[in-house]
Amino acid sequence: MSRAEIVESADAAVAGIEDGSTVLVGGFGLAGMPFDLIDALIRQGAKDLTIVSNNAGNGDVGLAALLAAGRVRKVLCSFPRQADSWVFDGLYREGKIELEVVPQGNLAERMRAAGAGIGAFYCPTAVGTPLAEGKEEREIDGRKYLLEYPIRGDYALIGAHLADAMGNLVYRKTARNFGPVMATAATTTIVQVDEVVEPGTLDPEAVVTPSIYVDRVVQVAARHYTVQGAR
Amino acid sequence: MSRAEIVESADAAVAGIEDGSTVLVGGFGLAGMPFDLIDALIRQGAKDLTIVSNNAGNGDVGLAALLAAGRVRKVLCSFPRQADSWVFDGLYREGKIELEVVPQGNLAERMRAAGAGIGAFYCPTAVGTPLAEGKEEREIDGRKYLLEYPIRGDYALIGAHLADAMGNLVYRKTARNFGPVMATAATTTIVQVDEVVEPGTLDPEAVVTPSIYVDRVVQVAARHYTVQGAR
Amino acid sequence: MTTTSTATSSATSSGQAYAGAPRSAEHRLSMDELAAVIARDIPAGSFVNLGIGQPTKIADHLPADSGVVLHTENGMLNMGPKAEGDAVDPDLTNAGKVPVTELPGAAYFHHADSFAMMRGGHLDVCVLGAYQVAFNGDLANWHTGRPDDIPAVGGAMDLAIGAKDVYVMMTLFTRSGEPKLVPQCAYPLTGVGCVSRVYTDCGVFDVGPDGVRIRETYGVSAHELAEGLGITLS
Amino acid sequence: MTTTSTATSSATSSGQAYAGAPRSAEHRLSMDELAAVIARDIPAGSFVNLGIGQPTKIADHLPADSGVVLHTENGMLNMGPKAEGDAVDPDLTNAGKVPVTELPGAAYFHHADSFAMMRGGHLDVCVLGAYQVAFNGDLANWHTGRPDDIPAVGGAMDLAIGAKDVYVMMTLFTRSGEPKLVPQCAYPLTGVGCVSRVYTDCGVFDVGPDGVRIRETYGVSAHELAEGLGITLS
Repeated sequence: MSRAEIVESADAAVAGIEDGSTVLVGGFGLAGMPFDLIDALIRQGAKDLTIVSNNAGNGDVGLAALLAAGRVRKVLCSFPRQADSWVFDGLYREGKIELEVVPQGNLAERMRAAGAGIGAFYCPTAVGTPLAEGKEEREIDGRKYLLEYPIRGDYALIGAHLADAMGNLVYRKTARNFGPVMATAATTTIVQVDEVVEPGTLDPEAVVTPSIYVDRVVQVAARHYTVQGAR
Repeated sequence: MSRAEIVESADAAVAGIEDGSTVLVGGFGLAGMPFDLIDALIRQGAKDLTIVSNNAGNGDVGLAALLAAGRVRKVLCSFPRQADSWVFDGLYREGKIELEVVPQGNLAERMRAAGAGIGAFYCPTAVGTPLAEGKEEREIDGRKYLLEYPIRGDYALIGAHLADAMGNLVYRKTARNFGPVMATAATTTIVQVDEVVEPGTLDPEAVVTPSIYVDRVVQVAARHYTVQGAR
Repeated sequence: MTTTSTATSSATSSGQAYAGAPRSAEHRLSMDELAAVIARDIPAGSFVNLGIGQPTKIADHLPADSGVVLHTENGMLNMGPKAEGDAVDPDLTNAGKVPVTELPGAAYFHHADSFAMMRGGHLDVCVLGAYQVAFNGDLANWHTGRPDDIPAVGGAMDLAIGAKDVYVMMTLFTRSGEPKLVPQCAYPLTGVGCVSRVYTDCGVFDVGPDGVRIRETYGVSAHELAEGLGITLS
Repeated sequence: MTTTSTATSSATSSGQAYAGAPRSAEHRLSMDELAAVIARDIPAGSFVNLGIGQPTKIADHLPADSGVVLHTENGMLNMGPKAEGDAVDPDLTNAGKVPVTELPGAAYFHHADSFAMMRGGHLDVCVLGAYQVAFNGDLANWHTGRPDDIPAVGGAMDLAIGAKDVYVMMTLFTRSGEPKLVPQCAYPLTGVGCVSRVYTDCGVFDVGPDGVRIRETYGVSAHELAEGLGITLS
């Protein structure tokens, strides 16, 4: 990937996302959710999307708003159903959206494999459960494993705390969650940050996502949403 | 693993390492090499060791000294032969040491797999080369991969820059190299550091090796060796 | 107050002939008392993941000097108590998405590293809730299997197979009196043979390949409990 | 000074009937001149790994405003020039274990992350030295295959299959005049079909599944070069 581009608006950041794309969306609940990018994606209009994210939307904002706008064909996630997932629940029960449930660690590790050039890996999670259905099982050193394949994204939309002008990223606390992994697994990684700083400002020992994984960065005004009933 | 122990000396740190152990030794050349721990291991006397490290010793110090002391049965490494590897070269040519050459990225990824509970993984490195011999090959999405298994250590000896009293670690520059991966792959991880600081001193966002991977920590006086002809 | 006894599962137990909950319900432990029992059993200095729901109560009962380090799978070690008031930070939550705090010596990491930590067997103890646990340690805690239920697994399957010891914390009987510690799980499994101990309001059990064994009972004799669960005291 | 021509490999070339090095040796490029040619061809803003040895010279020829970011596989992006004097830090070296410096916007990472970055195809260009390159892009650069030689692969095999474009930088002929760009490698392989371009003192070649194609020549005609290498100009 060539050097990251710092763009002026969330709309510029999501320009060109095609219908039918697979989009990795960061966040664990609301923490780390790239709200401005998702709102821009709704305005941009891409449809028939496959979304890979830990949850399937919370409240009526972010991913839930994208779902409500009818742009999503399928969701791969670990935890679609929770107290505030009413948008997804409705679509799912009406048969308007596909769901593939992936254990949370496999979701992360399969994206890591995509970013790391691993063709597939044997994972002990879900052996002997309904989620093992259709997966190749293999015993290694007396333990059973399932063969898991990479999950690649055409785009990743993630939220981070700071970027330098080269695209190096740091995160804040548990808002880090899936961001660094998704950044490695997508062809084009788009990041919203609280602030863009000069190269040399971030401690090179503390950079979490090196610039090579970042394609577009936009600084947004306010990242935290307060959502009644959503978490 | 339970909470890390801060010990008083390198000798106390390596106590109990058994004959025949597999020991992961950090460092890339001299950078990150845990010299004090290796010297203590030589004094401790454990023999018939299998050593996993990027190189097979440089000059007459560190790993080279351990080899010269006749304590090593086998070396797994990526790059045994270089200008200053005379100790290893001599032992190898005399048939006194076994060698398994592992591509550098596979060395790292196989230890990562051990630490991450991955049973095995398909890797594109070395396909079609002599190092593919005896390995299972599989085509996935039109690309060929080899099946690689984890490399586990009974012990890891690594060098880091700072530890807090809980065992969280940060490194310095490229001396980081294999340390964080080896820390995850060994049953018992032993670390030498320049300084032990109070918990709360290290930035939680910048901790590279979380305390859960660390068993024993010793603060040493001077980490950098200057070795004539070695690098 | 507690009695200790030993039972092993009868290989031929029918699996359906349950006697219902013991009558002396007033002596059962509350979930808070049970949390204290589990906290007592967690070795000092352990690295521990407490599952969403009841198990989070255990943190309140760990002695200040226990040195227990809490892991939350959304990317943190040395998590502190729930955040209140000004301490609430939307960027700092536990796996249940509840705002929490950070203790000195904390570390943050991304999701792949966090689950590598679990899957790699580095956590000493994980305590989970459950719908059912089988005598052999099988766990069912993610899906009721009802056709109208939306499946959601989260990190349950990763946690189930990851920690060195997986404990379950639950009531021993459903509201309608059916045992939740059973010869074989009826609900879809979360993990196979992964649970080593089951803490309940009526007693504590070791489970695993050698079958079930009663460790302690609360307000009920081991004999009554064994009968109620269809297990044979040895 | 340079001529551009096109050739494709003859499927029936014998592989042994080499004519030796061209005579006009004085017009060949020095390794330093060749480094400048390669630097010219690396797109601005690329992420690049320069192999141990001659390829490290390329860094000296990258324009200051090229925005090229150098990766070193021992765990760093945005590596700066070789360190001199007081700037030497034993904790900061390149893959050849030579002390180097850090540029603003650098990042450090561990070995598994560094090789994930390479293997995952995130680097734009990697430039390696070679013993031999085959017309189809096979690379041999890690082992002479001599029985008394101690094998040492380092990161060569990972680099060979990792970058989007793998370039080789080498002299076209051995000291004894044998071509190093060959129908089939005689040395043990580092990677299969992984090289896309070969930069040599006598010319630049594209290699790959469609065979070899001469891009530029230095001090020798494409015709002479084709003859010397046993390839057929199309």
